[in-house]
Amino acid sequence: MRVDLSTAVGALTLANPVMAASGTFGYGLDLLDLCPPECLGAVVTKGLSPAPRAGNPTPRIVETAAGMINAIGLQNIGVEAFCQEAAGELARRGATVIVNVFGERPEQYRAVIERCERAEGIAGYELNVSCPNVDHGGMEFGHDPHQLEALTALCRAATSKSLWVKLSPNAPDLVGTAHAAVAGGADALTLINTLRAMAIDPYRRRPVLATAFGGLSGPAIKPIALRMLYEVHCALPTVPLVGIGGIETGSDVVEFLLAGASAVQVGTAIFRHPAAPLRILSELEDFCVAQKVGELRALIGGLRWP
Amino acid sequence: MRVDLSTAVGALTLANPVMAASGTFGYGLDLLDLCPPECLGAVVTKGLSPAPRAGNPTPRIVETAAGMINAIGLQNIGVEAFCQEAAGELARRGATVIVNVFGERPEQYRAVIERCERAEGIAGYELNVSCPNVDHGGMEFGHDPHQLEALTALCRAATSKSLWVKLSPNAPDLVGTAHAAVAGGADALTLINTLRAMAIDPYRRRPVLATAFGGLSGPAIKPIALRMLYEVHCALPTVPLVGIGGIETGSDVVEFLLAGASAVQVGTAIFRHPAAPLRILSELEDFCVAQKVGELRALIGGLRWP
Amino acid sequence: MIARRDVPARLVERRELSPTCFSLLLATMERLPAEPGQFGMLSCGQGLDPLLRRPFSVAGVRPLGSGWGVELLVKEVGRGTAWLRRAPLGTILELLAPLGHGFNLEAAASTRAALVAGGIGLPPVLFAAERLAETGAPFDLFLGAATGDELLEIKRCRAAAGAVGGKLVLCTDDGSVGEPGFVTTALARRFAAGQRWERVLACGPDPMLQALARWSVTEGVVAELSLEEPMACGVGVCLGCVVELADGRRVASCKEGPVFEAARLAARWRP
Amino acid sequence: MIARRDVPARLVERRELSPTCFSLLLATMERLPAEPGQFGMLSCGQGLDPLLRRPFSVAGVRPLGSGWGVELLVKEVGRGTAWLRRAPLGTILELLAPLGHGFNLEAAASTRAALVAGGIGLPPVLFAAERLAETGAPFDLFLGAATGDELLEIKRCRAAAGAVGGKLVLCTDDGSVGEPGFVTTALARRFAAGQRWERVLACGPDPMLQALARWSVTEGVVAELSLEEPMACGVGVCLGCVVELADGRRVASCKEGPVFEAARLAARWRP
Ligand SMILES: Cc1cc2nc3c(=O)[nH]c(=O)nc-3n(C[C@H](O)[C@H](O)[C@H](O)COP(=O)(O)OP(=O)(O)OC[C@H]3O[C@@H](n4cnc5c(N)ncnc54)[C@H](O)[C@@H]3O)c2cc1C
Ligand SMILES: Cc1cc2nc3c(=O)[nH]c(=O)nc-3n(C[C@H](O)[C@H](O)[C@H](O)COP(=O)(O)OP(=O)(O)OC[C@H]3O[C@@H](n4cnc5c(N)ncnc54)[C@H](O)[C@@H]3O)c2cc1C
Ligand SMILES: Cc1cc2nc3c(=O)[nH]c(=O)nc-3n(C[C@H](O)[C@H](O)[C@H](O)COP(=O)(O)O)c2cc1C
Ligand SMILES: Cc1cc2nc3c(=O)[nH]c(=O)nc-3n(C[C@H](O)[C@H](O)[C@H](O)COP(=O)(O)O)c2cc1C
Ligand code: FES
Ligand code: FES
Repeated sequence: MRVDLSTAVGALTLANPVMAASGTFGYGLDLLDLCPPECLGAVVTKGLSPAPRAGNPTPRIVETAAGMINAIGLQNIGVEAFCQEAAGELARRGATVIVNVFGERPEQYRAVIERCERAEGIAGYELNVSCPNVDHGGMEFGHDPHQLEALTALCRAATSKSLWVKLSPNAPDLVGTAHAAVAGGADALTLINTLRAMAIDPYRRRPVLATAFGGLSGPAIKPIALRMLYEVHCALPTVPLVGIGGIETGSDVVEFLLAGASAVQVGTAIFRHPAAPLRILSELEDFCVAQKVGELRALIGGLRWP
Repeated sequence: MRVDLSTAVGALTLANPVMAASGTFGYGLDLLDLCPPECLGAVVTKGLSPAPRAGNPTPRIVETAAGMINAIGLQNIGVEAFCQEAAGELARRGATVIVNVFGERPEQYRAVIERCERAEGIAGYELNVSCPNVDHGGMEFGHDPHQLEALTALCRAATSKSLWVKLSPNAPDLVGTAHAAVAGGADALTLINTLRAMAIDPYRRRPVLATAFGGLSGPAIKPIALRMLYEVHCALPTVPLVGIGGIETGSDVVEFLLAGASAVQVGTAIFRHPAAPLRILSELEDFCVAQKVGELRALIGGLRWP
Repeated sequence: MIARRDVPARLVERRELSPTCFSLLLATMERLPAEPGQFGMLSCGQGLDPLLRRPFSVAGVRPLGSGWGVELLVKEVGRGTAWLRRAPLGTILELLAPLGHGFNLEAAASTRAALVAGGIGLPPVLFAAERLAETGAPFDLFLGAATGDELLEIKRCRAAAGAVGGKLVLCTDDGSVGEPGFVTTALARRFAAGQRWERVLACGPDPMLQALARWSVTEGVVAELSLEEPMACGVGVCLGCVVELADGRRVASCKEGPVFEAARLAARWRP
Repeated sequence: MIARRDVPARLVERRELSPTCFSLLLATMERLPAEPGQFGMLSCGQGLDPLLRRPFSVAGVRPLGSGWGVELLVKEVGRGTAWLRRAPLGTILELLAPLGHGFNLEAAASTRAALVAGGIGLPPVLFAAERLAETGAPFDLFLGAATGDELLEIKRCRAAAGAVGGKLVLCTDDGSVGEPGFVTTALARRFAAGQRWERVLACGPDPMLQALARWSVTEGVVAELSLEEPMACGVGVCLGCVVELADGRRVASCKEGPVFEAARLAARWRP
């Protein structure tokens, strides 16, 4: 039996639903030997800002039970370097590229998109709104529906390519921010980003991370991510969703698809196994064969409930 | 070296900081042979309502990565049966008992407390506010600061014993609810309750739990619990806190104490090892000896940050 | 007094029984005072993966070297049982046992009982059979599985039943071995033909137990059924494993069960 | 081309080296093309506990039966290394290797180098020493530890240095074996007394590397230091392991390192 693994996130068709998540796959070219980017549904770049950023001091990562906390602090080479050094090669290889975008001011988001519009082979943008808006006293864009709608609208005006907004699970009102992003013109919503968390070194009596707080990812958060995705799917059943959070196996992907995701991203699993997205994809195909699912799209939103 | 393991939560002195969490230790008498209640800092009862409740249909539990989701639905024998069948024996054994209280209406909380005031040997109450308030359209008490303050004040008026409020990690504004509970007269805050979560059976294409959603507990949530506790401690540094969420080892307890907890509760770990609280307590003592901590209280709030 | 204990148990022997099932022999210092139908909560990994222990019925307890052995029969269905199938001999597991209430063997011994096992429902039934055989109490044993190669421990079953003049009836869904069809049908057919049992002791998949429950209540036979609810604690404190009884109460099957009389379970299979 | 691969590696031998350290021999099908100073990311458990692999320097690569062996020296410090110490022989681990950039052995071979190892910093240094010895390049080896019984693989170290006429200098903090005090002090004292090395290759605890870095920059000696930053991926994609270089750039030590010239690391130990 042949399985049609293709899917679509809004107007964007993907050869398969498994992407590499932002911040866990570099700029798409680091693992050519272990996980070629053109084999994935898409690659989402490390978050890009207009200028390069050095990120946070170390330690930046700490392992937790079935998870890890990171406080990389959005270190990146800047959009200019990405467009010059990586975008072309990704395009030549035939990879579908989503640029993860962030800034401290709305215009910075816009600036990143504008620069990318002049580069080749970029399929769309994912706005990382889990960053403090310096114009609004550091409150995260993703926490305030009004700011989020305005930010999304600003970015929407800058591109006709796919525009996804990546929701923060720490927002007081998840569904409210989802509505706001859609009102601002988002084509799809990605969820979830990492959950604010902390680890303490009992011997040194200090936070383990240099910044004390960071974001929790990995299998530990999957049950929360799945619930959040399903909640947003129920509230906005026609909006395409991209599921993310602790995906480790093909069967995890099926869970997200059933809950309403049109595609998924794999993050922390890549650190354990650089080829994890490929393994997950083949497990997904095996599942479809075993369960006689001819078209992957038949699974999307297929949860039998209530 | 002898370590003074005693602690205090507000006016209530505990022989040691390790309690059994609500819903994970029955009514305190189920594990007499494996984990005698009088050896613990305190036992917190399964949540009690005025009348017995049958709880949710099954399946009610599902395992996740380093965690589990439960949707017991607050099944309990009712406060009357507890007072008649368990309270006396717990008192005779010298256990310190905290009654976990819940209701669908404020008067139900008050009714549970009033009944317990006539029973022997109860040291205090912990309000479980992660239940829908039927008078307010099902919105959880713990999510709305106004409701929470009023509820706490109502309960405060009914007892002069210790009154703790157990905060919900799903509340839009955690620190706001913490302030509200204190304004209502809480002596201490317990945090966290379980995180709303979901699991899906990919084969049956249905939620695993009969109620679809449930609460995530276990080591997976520890980094989130620790962060929330520390945030509340920073916002309300003089309010006694009881830490809970994924505690498995003595060193986990130290992390919570450093972050500002005066005591802790052990939940899911009891399912893995019925004697877990005792093991954790002895690991805690070993830690204190190795680190030359003569008085456990010296650790409370001792995080070196920034 | 409750005799349960949480003890280290060393994995000393594993036998493959079928394409999906295997037996484990665990060595303990002291004799586990388990009765047929009781179970234990067993760690199925080291560290936090998987997090919870898994419940397994005790299939037998016997002297082993200078200590004691506990026998389990296990079917591989997920990550915990997969780990058990591969864990190296010598691994130390954690076993909390014996838990719950087993079959009423005294009552079964005072009459001619039918013992019924479907698939991996065999362990508590085998334990009961071998105990009854030891005491010389007669019984018949019905053993069913989907396919012939999933019929477990046939020799031991035959020996136990044979020792007390009982019959062993084998059934398979695919008819490859023994009678074709369900074990419950085989039992009911013989009953209809005049053969009599006052008590039935059974363990197996839910539809089998449900069929047995209906039949036993209709025919006025006392059926004791061993249920398998998902369990987190095994000791009555999480309330994850409740079953609804005919009187409407939801009780912890790890504590009041896992063996229940069918008549008490009416509510469980309410449509 | 990058020669790294993610391969199954069977645990075939373990030797206890000290109260805290042990060696592992892992069997692979093909020869791991590792250079001294390169490392691998090794799974240290089965399932999700612990979640991440751990980085270990390669201590040697040699033929083993019909395949190849990779040698690691490991110190037990936490749950992953505790698991490695107890995992049964025969266990299949996952090894992603070789990763990063190692020592510049060509440069070291063209002069008389000093190799310096503190505690469990030995593995990459031992690998370098045995490689240099094979090629006949002279070097001296400084080996330090807190106590005498934590000095690892002294015989092999002596043999390697001796083969090329080099000296082995042992130091312990407690003075129980060799010279009392730090290995860096022993090196600096000899240098001050006129002995000369143009290059130093070192691995060990951070304070040791820091002392060496300062000394080497002052004395104009090229020191290559192998750093140990916490790592999640080992392949440059998480940016968890960055070190700050003198030019202000933060680079992934798993990719540009783990071996860096001391002069480039000025920023790392800025107060
Ligand atoms: C009192 C009691 C006694 C028991 N006695 C025994 C006994 O003696 N022997 C025995 O073998 N079992 C027994 N069980 C059942 C046993 O506890 C479970 O089989 C075990 O817990 C499964 O653990 P696991 O980690 O292997 O499965 P999990 O990983 O927890 O899987 C859970 C469930 O998922 C389902 N599942 C997993 N993979 C697939 C798939 N590919 N397709 C469809 N579904 C899938 C399975 O149905 C499985 O049961 C007993 C249970 C109880 C309550
Ligand atoms: C490039 C590179 C190469 C390396 N090469 C080697 C090598 O060849 N050999 C080697 O042994 N190591 C090597 N390391 C270090 C090794 O990776 C770590 O020791 C290992 O990851 C620890 O894993 P763990 O799970 O045992 O410790 P974890 O459980 O992750 O513990 C983390 C840390 O917590 C601290 N800790 C734990 N328990 C205690 C306690 N009781 N008191 C105080 N602190 C405590 C320890 O310092 C420990 O490092 C290397 C590291 C890098 C980056
Ligand atoms: C080290 C690390 C760096 C990350 N960097 C980014 C980033 O730059 N932009 C972003 O939107 N998300 C970032 N994320 C979040 C992931 O894309 C993803 O949302 C999260 O890790 C949950 O998925 P997972 O559990 O599969 O890892 C990062 C995550 C990790 C672990
Ligand atoms: C099965 C189960 C039942 C619970 N019942 C209650 C309850 O009745 N009242 C309450 O306040 N919390 C209840 N909780 C929440 C726990 O007390 C605790 O807050 C939570 O499990 C997190 O701690 P842990 O990770 O140590 O389990 C329950 C948790 C579980 C797992
Ligand atoms: S398994 Fe916890 S109450 Fe039965
Ligand atoms: S360990 Fe991930 S970038 Fe170095």
